[in-house]
Amino acid sequence: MTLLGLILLPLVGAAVAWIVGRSRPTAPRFVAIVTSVAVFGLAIAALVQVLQSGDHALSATTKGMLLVLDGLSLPLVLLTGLLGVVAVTASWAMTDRPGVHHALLLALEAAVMTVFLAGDLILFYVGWEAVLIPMFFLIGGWGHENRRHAALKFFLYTFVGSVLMLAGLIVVMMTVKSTVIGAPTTAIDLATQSWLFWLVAIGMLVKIPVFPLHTWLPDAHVEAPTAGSIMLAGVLLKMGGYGLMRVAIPYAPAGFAAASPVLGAFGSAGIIYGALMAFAQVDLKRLVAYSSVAHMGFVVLGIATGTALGYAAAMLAMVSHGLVSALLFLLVGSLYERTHTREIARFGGLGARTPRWGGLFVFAALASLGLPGLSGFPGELLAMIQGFGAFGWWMVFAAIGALLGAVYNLSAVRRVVHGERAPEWDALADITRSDTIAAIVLCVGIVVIGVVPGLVLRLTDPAVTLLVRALGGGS
Amino acid sequence: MSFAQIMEFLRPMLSIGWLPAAVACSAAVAGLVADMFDAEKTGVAIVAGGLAIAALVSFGAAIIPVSASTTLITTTFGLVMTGGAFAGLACIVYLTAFLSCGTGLFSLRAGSRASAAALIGAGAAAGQVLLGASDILVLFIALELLALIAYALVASGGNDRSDEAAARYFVQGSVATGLAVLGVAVLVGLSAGASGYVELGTSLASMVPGAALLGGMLLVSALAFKLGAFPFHSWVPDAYETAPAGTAAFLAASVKAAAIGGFTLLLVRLMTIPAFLPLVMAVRIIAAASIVFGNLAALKQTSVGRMLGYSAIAQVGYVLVGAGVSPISTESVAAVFLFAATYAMGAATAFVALEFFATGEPTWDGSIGGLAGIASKHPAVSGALTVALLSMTGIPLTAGFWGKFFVFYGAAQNGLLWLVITGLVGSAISFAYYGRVIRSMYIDVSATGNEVAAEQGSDVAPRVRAWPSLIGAAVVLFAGIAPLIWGLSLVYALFAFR
Amino acid sequence: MSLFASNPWLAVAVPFVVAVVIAMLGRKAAGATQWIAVLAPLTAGLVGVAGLQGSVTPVSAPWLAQGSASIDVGVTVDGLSAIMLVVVGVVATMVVVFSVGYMAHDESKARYFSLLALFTAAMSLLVMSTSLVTLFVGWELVGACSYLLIGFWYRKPSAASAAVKAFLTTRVGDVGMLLGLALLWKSTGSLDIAAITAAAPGLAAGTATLAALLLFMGAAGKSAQFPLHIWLPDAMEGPTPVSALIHAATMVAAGVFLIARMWPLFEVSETARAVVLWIGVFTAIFAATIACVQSDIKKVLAYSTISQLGFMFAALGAGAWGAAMFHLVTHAAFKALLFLGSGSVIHGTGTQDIRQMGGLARRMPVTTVTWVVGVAALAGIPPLAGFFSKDAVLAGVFHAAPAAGVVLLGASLLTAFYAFRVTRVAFFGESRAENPAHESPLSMTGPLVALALLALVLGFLGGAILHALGLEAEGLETAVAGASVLVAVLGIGAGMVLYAAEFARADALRVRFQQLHDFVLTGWGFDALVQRVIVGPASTIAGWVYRVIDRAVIDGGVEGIGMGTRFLGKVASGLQSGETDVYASLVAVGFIVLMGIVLWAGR
Amino acid sequence: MTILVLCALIFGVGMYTVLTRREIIAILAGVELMLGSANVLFIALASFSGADPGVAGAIGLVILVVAAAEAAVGLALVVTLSRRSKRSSIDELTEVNG
Repeated sequence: MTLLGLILLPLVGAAVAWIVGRSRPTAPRFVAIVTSVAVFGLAIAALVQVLQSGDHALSATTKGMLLVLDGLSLPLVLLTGLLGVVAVTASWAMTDRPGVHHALLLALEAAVMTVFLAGDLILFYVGWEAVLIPMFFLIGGWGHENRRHAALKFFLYTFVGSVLMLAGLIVVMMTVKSTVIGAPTTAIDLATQSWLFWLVAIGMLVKIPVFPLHTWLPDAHVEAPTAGSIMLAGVLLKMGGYGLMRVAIPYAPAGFAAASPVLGAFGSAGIIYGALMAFAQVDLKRLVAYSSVAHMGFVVLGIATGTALGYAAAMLAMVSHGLVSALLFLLVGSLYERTHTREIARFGGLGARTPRWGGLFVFAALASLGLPGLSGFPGELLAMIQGFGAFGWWMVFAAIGALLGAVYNLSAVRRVVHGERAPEWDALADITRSDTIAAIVLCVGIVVIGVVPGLVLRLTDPAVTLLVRALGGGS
Repeated sequence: MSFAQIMEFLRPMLSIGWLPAAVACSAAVAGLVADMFDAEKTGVAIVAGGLAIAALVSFGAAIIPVSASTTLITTTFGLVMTGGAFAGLACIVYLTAFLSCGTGLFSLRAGSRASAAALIGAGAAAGQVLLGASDILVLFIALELLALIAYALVASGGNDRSDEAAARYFVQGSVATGLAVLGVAVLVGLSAGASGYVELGTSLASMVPGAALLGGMLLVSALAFKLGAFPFHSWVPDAYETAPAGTAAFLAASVKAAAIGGFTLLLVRLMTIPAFLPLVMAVRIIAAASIVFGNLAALKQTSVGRMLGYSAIAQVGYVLVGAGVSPISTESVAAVFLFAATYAMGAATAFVALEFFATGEPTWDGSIGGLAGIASKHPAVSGALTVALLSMTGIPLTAGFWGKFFVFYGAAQNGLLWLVITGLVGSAISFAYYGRVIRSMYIDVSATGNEVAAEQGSDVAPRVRAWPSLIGAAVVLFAGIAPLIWGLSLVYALFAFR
Repeated sequence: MSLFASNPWLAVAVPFVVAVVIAMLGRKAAGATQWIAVLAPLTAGLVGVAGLQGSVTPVSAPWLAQGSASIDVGVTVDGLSAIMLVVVGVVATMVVVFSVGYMAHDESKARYFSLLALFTAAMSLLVMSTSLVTLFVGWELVGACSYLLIGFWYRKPSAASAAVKAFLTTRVGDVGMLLGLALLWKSTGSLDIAAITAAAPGLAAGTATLAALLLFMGAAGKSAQFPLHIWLPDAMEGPTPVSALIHAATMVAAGVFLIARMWPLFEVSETARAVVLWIGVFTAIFAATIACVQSDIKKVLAYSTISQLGFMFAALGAGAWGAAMFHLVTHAAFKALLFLGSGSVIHGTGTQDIRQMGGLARRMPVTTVTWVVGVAALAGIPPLAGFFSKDAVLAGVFHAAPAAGVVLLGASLLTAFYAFRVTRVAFFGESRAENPAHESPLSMTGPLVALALLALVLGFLGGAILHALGLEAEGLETAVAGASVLVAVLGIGAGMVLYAAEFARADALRVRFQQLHDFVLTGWGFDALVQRVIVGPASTIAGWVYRVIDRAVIDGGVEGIGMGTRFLGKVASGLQSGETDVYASLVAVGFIVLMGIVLWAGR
Repeated sequence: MTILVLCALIFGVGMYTVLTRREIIAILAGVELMLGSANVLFIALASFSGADPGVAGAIGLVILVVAAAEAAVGLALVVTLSRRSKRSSIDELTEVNG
């Protein structure tokens, strides 16, 4: 029942926040914080239940829905719970229609939970689409100058992708004759698998986003409010990676095997491309958005290797990117609230003026460039060495991408935090208390996963081995 | 008294198939009488009440199994009596007609509201007849009756533009009627005057294939015209744009649902013999063309009504994807009926909401831009319109998704993957224009700032005029979420063939 | 002592905890916390000492395990890491003590000392790790600490960009190292050092060479060998004690340690060793020439470090990895001494430019004496440590490649020359400074004296060090020793003579070869080259790719599709032109076309 | 069999007038022609295939009634058009488009 609670609780919270918001504008954020903390607590309860259960999985069914929680979805559910809390704290000082804002945030969290918990393909797709609606209104409602275009572009781009995925899912349901997600009893014949994999995977690749299909991300991020960005980068992008491992690969293993070199190539290209684009940015938030493209390149690379360690790398990279990008967006958002500009050129010497913010930003930059000891490194290392095993010398590009990662992160630090103090910001206040608490929570998460990645891997181990055995893949 | 006991009590009454039609017609007549005594508002109310009752009755007939009683009348309306899918769709026809009248038709001129309501009542009854016709002549008569009512309703706008649209609609309609008559003539003529589906079916089998095909194609084209599918679509945008929103709701929703029902029945009952297989190929071509044309043309529109017109063409395309399945089976018909129901509900809710806006803000010129920032003034109704638009796009958590899902599932099972992908990409592109309306309502700031404009439009408080769109949205949302909770069996029960 | 023997991971844990504590206490308790900072290197040194006595139980655990495959991590203290730990411990303690005085009036002391402690933790992790993964973790963490410490005074834009330059150049090397790791993981199936070194002979020749070269790329980055040396001179922007610790003794030596640790891999591939040898030799002579013309005291020492590291890599290339480690130890001592000495000089005179110093011997006696001991050791004067270790290196190189030996002799000559040039200009002659210099307090001169004693004593401990590494100690090579002493004396003479009496002769020489002098001054123009070829175009390329590929091609494509469909929409809706006869004919034509399709489909 | 040709001919003429004439009244006439010829065709086919004359006649009558209703509504539309905006030819009816 905890699984159903994970979906219903945020929905109820959203309704309450919306209703309360109409009468007292300050109340909804308390409703939101209570609900999101409760959801996170529920997620931890689910974790405990999964650990205790024999086969490392938890399932709950109602007549219409089948919910499953196992190794693959557990870390992401926990991440969603955590980022839900962080998103609410990040938008603590929100004065522009707080009720509706927090309601949409919680509704978004509920929709994402549905995707991660969905046990059958229809529910998976319903959750996949339902995520678009709150995000559309968040970007549209609280965005900045170019929000109208960005909101529609975001919705349309991902919607076309996921509609193609629906076509693929329909073909899958048709041939396998059952909608329950899991390795198909009657394997789909090889001929259809080759194009079926791409049809099903296209929606997910758009969501990740993989290199050529990424242009909706920067526009969506730049326009989304801070809380929206945190959820968009922290959790929505993971649906793509999760979808690949949960749906696309088990149903079309041969198709995946044929497609993995292409996926690996696009993954590595994404790493370099994202880093190069981030380096060229003038707008701080757009820089962080492109860094997401770079980090998710590692996820695609990890998945493309098709090995147990590869999937582990993808899971680690996804969880770490969730934390790191949430931290970065939190910091950029809090800076924007105080300075009302995102232009890197106008910043300078903020380390002196706002030491707390500066310190956190340097930490976030180091985590983002994959410094060992922080959460980025294990995922990237595994993806690279497994990638080398699968694709050989193509990994030079991924390694160069990692190097470029350091380039853009450190140049951002140099231009924003270090250097001469821009006179413009003499009266700039440091980061607010609520944002600091949220940031500290994320930093602790980043360090813990960086030092002991085994925590995540122990959770994903049973599910990944099952997945690999089902595909007859390598170690 | 549990639900079952109530149903048990109602069972004998529900078995009379024609009861809903009777109630609707009598309400229409009563409405006209009230109009004579200048009690216009009561007239509209009477018709609305009648339609509501008819909807409830047919819903009851759809849910509980009814034994087909064999009186004279039932033979001609035979199919309606068996309940199941037909009663379900009939319920939708009545419900949408009820919503249309429920708005009070304030956007029409004062004098003509009651008469329009009466027309809608009669039209709904004709719709059920068209839906349940078991005889080709009955089908033809119902078709023409609906056509005439439609011409009148489009003209009810009372301005030059609606007159012009009605006249043009009439000209095309008459060409289509000519084709229909020719078709009937060929088919019934060659089968020695036997017009019942059953007899006609047998004689068709032995008829010269060429003539059968010609007759069949003529009928298919006539019905395609009524549906507004691609080659025969030209009247749809003009009619939806100029007709007042209330009557447009009736035209877009219940007339279309009935026509879809009639069309599918024609295919199911009449054209199962192999000779008619090529017809199905034509249906598929029409479907793809309608989807492509409808979605593309709607992109550029500025008037919401006209855009909904073009989107209606696209939606018909999706229906025909479901109907164009070669071994047309009970599941595929159920899917088509389900889609027709969800689309009708969505379209009705949308138009009813437009009616609310039209009568609320007289300054609204019917354009998308005109709706800017209206969500802050009328959150409830704009919410209803958003739900309707999302349903028509096919976004999950709304009924529209299930409609599209089953239609495309059926088509995929039939191996028509190219049609499925055209349809799906079409429905994705559809958000480009549906989304623009939602965006302008919620995201754009209205030119006149968002202070609450005084309600000078209709003389009735907004709260009264808003309930139809809210009911529509509630049904659409409930139908979207219910299958997730109680499973898909509920959906099948409503539209299964019995 | 048994406490450290039984759990070696203390060497990493204690400094880390100290770093966190100091950071937490922050500015207010800076006075007290700086003394706690000393604990960090002390523990590392004690664990090293325990290691020297043997009997340290290795600790290891799985770090990344999934399915059947798993990558383990762990720490152990064998001979090699024990020596490194001791070096790190001793030098770091001296630096911390020195920093107390040096950073007395700096307001963000807490950040400084916590970073120092963090650095010690990372360095010991690097040195003690049993698996290449933890080594890589320590490797990059050390790089990060050097980035943070070089950019300590981040308000200075030059310090900030120097820090970025340092991190990125080492990161270029790390890219190679990462690929080396991946190659080893693929070919040997494990990243455990012991497993790899055991499997090394079995590896295909090509793979072994490639892996060795890739690892060497990482080492070259970290130890500032040509062409990845450009970051070290700029790293002098950081506080001088940092330069002493990181950029003289410990971090830059990590490259040498890595190759020593993975020695069996290098042993197998002949070509890899040759590459290491010749890059080492070239770097030695290359850096030595640049050091001769530098006027900033710290830049001289920086280029001298690059040159001495060139010596060590040459020894490694020649196969005498023992000699390399011995030279590493002695170099750590006297180079740290020289850096701290320059720190005390800068602290006293307030400037880094030797041309404004002069005649410091009278005002800063202790610094001068310790400086001379250090410089003598660097030049390789017999009783001091430099002589023995350089001799071992030269001997090893002569055995492998006499030509390389000769070049190295030339480099030793230049070393002696620039060492004593700086001494002559800065410490003797008349004082050119406006305000008179003052001697540094005891807390700064104390470590100088200690290190000077070490420079004296270490030379004789060569045998013990080689024994600890598991190699037998060979005696002095008389021929090589004689040649190196001769060369040292020649260098010193030239240095003293040229720069006597107001550098008349030196200026004359410089004027005649002005063009050559300027060319060498800028590091053979290599820095400008890198700036023009790599760094400059990087941002323009990124900007171009962003504008053209991202905005125009991809995004343009997407928006284009959007515009295209809208245009098609306009075309489609154009069909509704309003003429009724068009509509009616559309119905008729539509019917005829459909009838055709039906008949065609029905044939 | 000549009846079939005759009906087809009349239907063609009717269709031609609908498609080409400008005035709506003329179009109405064309429509009537089409319906009439279809009716005749039906009667011919029914009798030709041996249907019971009574049923054929009844169905023919039904078609006539429908045609009449069609004409009535059409004329009503024409009247409203001409009274309100004095337009009777379809060339003037091009205001609603796009």
